[in-house]
Amino acid sequence: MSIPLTWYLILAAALFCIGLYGVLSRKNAIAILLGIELMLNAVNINLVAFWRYLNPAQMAGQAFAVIVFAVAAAEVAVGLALIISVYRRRKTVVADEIDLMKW
Amino acid sequence: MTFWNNPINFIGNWLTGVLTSWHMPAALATILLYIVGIVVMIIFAMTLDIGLVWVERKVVARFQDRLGPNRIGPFGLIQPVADIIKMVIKEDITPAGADKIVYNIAPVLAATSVILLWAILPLASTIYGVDLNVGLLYIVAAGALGTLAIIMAGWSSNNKYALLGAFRMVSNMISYEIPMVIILLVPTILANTMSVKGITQAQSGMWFAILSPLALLIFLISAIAELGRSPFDLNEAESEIVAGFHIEYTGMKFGWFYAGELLHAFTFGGFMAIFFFGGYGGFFGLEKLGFLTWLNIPFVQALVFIAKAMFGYWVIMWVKYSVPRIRIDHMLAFNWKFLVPLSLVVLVNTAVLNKVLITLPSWLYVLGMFGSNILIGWVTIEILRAYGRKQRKAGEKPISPAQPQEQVA
Amino acid sequence: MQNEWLYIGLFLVIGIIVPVVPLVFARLVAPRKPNKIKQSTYECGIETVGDSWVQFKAQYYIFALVFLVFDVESVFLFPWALTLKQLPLFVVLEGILFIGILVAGLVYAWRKGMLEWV
Amino acid sequence: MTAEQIIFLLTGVLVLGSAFMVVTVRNLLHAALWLVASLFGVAVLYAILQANFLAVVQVVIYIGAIAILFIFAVMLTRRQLLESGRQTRSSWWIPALLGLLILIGLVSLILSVPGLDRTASAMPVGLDTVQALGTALVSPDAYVLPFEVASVLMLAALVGAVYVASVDKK
Repeated sequence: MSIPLTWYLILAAALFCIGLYGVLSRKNAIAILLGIELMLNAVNINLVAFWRYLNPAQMAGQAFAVIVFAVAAAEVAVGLALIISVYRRRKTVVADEIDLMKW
Repeated sequence: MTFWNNPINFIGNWLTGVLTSWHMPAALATILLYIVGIVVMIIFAMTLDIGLVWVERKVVARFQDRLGPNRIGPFGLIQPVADIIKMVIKEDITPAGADKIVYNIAPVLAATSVILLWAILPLASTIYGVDLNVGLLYIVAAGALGTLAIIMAGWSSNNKYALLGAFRMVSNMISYEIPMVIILLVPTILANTMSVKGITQAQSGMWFAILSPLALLIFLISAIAELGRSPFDLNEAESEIVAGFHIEYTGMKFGWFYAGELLHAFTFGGFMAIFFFGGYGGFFGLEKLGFLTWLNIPFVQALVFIAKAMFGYWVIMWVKYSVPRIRIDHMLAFNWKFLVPLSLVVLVNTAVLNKVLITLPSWLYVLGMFGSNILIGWVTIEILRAYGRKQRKAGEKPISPAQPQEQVA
Repeated sequence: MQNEWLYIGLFLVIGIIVPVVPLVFARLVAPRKPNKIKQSTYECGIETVGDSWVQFKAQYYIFALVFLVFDVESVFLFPWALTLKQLPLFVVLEGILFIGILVAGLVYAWRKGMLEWV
Repeated sequence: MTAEQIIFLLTGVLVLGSAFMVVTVRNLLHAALWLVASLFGVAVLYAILQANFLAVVQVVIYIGAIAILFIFAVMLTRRQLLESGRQTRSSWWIPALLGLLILIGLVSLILSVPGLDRTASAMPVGLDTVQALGTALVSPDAYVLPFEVASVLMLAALVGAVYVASVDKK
């Protein structure tokens, strides 16, 4: 185990920022969800790295990573369902044009 | 330790000795050793794959009352070699408008996803690649790569039949992955491990096929569906979508889809043997008898394993060439409304009974597990029978000509 | 790093190389005379009509959705299954509660008619 | 530099490079496939970290399920895809700048905290991480509540998604 913990943290930070850029810059709603997946993975890398480097016998990091998996899956399922539903009614997946809630 | 009771370690130690005598660093020697082992394993798998082409063609010929390949070599044994030469020297056509990179990656990924399974396949107690403590999920993960390969192939071909075939195949594979994953929990609970080798060893006294015959049945069905073989071969329904996701592939690229499918079928036969028939072992304790100790020799175990895997492969072929294709709505309904609930019932039954009965004498434990499975099977059949009766009764109602029937699709 | 993952990593690399080698070889020896007819989309000899993006049933997506939820849940049952032997009976009941919630979702989708192929 | 560090760096390049492609390529299906590559790299990281269960689950759930769902969704909404116009907003440089600033802030924060440049100690002998994770997920004094709540969350997601995506019967 010759890799310093900082390497993982910096990698995760970079992944998070790339994901953030994707979320903020993309027009297509599906592409925005792709960016969110990257951000969730960055969080998971941190959780698992801290689990391994602090106390491997204490499973908190892995347990929370598992919960993040569930959250990611739920987010994708509902998010994509919403996008498809909107697409069917309005024939668009551009996030800016989805303004049903705008008053 | 001799060559006969631990060949891999024997050769490994010898090679390490040779390499370190050449002043090679130990780490590099280990990696080189791994590579040699992997290459041998993959070459074995590929040779087997070539053999499977012949077996498949011969067996289907017998099922259909034909002779099968019989011209090239004795019994047509050289036929697969001729097939390979033909595929390699055929012109490779890339359809216009194809997404070239994705189109070329797909067949490689399809083959790799199957080859990867061999990393954890224990051929004998001392002949195996690696004993992963998450072996069962590793199998599912490799299957996920295969699913991805199919969707890539279908999408990149720029052909509506290919895309439709890929969609059907993927919805088939992902649907039947659920009962497969759920039923893989049954050997996990019974053996209390996810390692493939551990599951094999846990069956040295009693096969899981006897402890949970229903799990075996569900595993077989979902394995066939996962392979996309008949009766679940809607992906290639010739009369509707010509050949499915690999319609545009020619030459060796098609060859990899074909070879991958055959090796996949055999490997699933092998996994069926491992999870339910004791893999390379499972002689019910007979191997402890004095005159039967030769059953513990790794090469005998490997032969036993291959024989069991071939049996599983043969069952899959038998089903393939006997049962007609079913409709996609039937296929999905069968999975979600029958297999998934049934596998959940089997899982709960196993979890509870394994906890409750484990303290009893072993013959009572086996009887309880087997009996409960038979009971569940009987109840399921009764429910199906009642449902069928209801359906028939509904169908028997006289149709009055005045009332136009609704369009039956 | 454990050696087992190193082994699987090497297996992956070689497992990619092995299928690539015949493809490269075929590229070298096989004839290559592409023409327009040969490269056109194959539909049993009939000219292609429209583009290859045919309309899909949204039903495919619904099944993928149900699959996703079930896949995640059943994968989470594996760590649970490994603890059954060591821990008392109520752990089994926890698992059954987990499965029960899963079944509720299936029943909902079933009653809603989402499992029908319309 | 040890072999392990080289493997880590290669994986890091794979993860970040693929992630960069995810947010920049125009073809959404390619973006989804790059996401698969990136997530596979993350699985390799988990393997290096000896989190066997998570490494495999990452492939099963992300590549086997979530990526497939993305690809299905891309295909169902593909008309948008054919319009090969700009896929990014006109003011894409604002998020880029924001991302860069956050990255610089995070990295300087990570480098300033003492003790984070440690290397990992050896794994405790005889610890089966999968079994330990299972025990943690079911024992009442650990994470049984999050475990069951995750199940409820998935149920809610299923019900909600099925309701939203269901075809209107007109």
